Amino acid sequence: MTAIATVQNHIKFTFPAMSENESLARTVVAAFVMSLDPMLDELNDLKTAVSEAVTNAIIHGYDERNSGMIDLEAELDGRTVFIRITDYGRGIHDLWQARQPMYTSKPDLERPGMGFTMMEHLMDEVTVQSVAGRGTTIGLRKTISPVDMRWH
Amino acid sequence: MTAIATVQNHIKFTFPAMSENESLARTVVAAFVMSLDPMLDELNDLKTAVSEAVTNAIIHGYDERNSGMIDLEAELDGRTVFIRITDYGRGIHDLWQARQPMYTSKPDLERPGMGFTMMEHLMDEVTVQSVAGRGTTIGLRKTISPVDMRWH
Amino acid sequence: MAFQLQLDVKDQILIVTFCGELDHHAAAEARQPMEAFLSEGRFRHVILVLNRLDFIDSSGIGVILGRYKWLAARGGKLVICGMNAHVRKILDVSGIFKLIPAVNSVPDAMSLLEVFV
Amino acid sequence: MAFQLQLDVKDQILIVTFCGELDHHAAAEARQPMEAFLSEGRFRHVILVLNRLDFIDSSGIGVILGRYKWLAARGGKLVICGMNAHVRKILDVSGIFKLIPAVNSVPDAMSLLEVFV
Ligand SMILES: Nc1ncnc2c1ncn2[C@@H]1O[C@H](COP(=O)(O)OP(=O)(O)O)[C@@H](O)[C@H]1O
Ligand SMILES: Nc1ncnc2c1ncn2[C@@H]1O[C@H](COP(=O)(O)OP(=O)(O)O)[C@@H](O)[C@H]1O
Repeated sequence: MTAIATVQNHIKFTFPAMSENESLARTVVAAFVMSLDPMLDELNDLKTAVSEAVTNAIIHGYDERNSGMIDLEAELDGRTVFIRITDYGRGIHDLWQARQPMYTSKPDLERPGMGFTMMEHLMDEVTVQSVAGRGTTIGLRKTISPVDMRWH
Repeated sequence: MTAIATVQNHIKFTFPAMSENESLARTVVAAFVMSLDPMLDELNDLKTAVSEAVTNAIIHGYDERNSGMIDLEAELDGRTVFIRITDYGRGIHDLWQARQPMYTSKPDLERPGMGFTMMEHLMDEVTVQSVAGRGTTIGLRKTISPVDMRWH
Repeated sequence: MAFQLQLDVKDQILIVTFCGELDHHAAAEARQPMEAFLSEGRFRHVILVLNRLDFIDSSGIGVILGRYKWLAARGGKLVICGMNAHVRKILDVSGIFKLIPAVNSVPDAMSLLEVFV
Repeated sequence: MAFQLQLDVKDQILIVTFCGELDHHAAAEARQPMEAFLSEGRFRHVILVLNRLDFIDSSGIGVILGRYKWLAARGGKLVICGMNAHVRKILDVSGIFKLIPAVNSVPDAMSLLEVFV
């Protein structure tokens, strides 16, 4: 198997905001980046960040009503992965507060308020676009290490 | 783990018509039906039928130009899986001929002309909608056996 | 892939093993049986075995923190043992090790808890 | 998951092992090395080992049929050996066993070909 140096690929995956679909979203992203032959660690970073964003859309965006759709878009540019997770739910009214470590609007649900902290820690870049009452788009970016630069 | 008797779920997966994405499409469908706890045999039937339809969209619908998008929609209704694979390519001008075993319009590519035969053999129902110059939608239906009716 | 939980009892200590993927969807499946057992009041301390856990995210951290707080409020201890590299990283980022000790094996966890039993 | 091919030589017979998933994307990777070897003209017969093949669809059938026709036109034989249940089912549906014999092991395939060497 030869690893292709520059791959252009972009997918869109739309699914209902149900917790059953959290693992499905992780699987889709994992399969999407497989052509880059990522390290297990990089794969887990991506899966975790996607899990955080999708979970937030379900719990916060749609208040766990099991209705509403989530769009997951993923794009490859060379070895850089761009992911956008969009919900059309309540939106975030105070972005600064939302990104504070340990802040959660739902402490009663045992939310630790660490979703954004995780995403920021695991990704190269995290962007948030949100309009109150209209929805939220989380952008994730991560570059996968070149295969021939790894230690064996 | 309890298997949920009736699940309602419906996803849409859009991807470029590149052969790299054939395995991605199979993985998405496999992950989608996992909640039904299908038998390995049933899972492989679904993966193969999806592979046939997606491959046809790439080779015949878009003539392997590596451009054009494919939509894969999947829906669960109880234990029945509905899948629709749509391309916006050349379309099929003679549906009856296309479904004949061993017929292929591309014998030079070592196509065995068995895609439709496989789909029909592995699925409960296969439907084809096609408009010349506009594209093709393949519909697949299969019911997954109830978990408690299996031999152990 | 899916989440599974195993409960064992040893010397009045509840040993809970998490297997598979602990995300928001699995959180209820992890929380409920632990809550049911603990609220009976027979166990003061819990060892959480994570070496068969493949995946965790912040929802899983919430489940662990929730049990930690419940126990702490009743004078109980929680000890974590065994983790793959991914789980260790996520727990590390969460800062949970400032509250909850982590050891390598169940016997290590037992001897850590011995002084409290 | 991805496709891999292994080539071995035994008593002037080319033994080809397919591993992973043989779909339309992998077809070129399966076809080219076999074509290159066969067109050298050193081998008349081929044993195709499929016990490490996880997935096949009609594009994979096309690859096997293509090699079969090439060999048949030159008086060569193709024998298939070892298959999981899925691969056997797809090959069965394709009707390929009417043209190509299938046996359980490489030694069985060798003895089948012995009369032709
Ligand atoms: N998609 C979203 N829609 C609406 N609000 C959100 C969304 N994502 C995050 N938030 C808000 O940001 C807060 C912090 O998010 P996060 O750091 O993931 O913590 P947690 O999910 O544990 O609450 C949430 O409690 C919520 O108020
Ligand atoms: N999505 C499609 N768009 C256009 N033509 C198609 C499509 N799918 C199938 N066909 C036509 O139907 C024929 C038979 O298809 P199939 O049984 O899958 O055999 P094969 O793919 O091996 O040619 C193809 O050769 C092609 O002419």
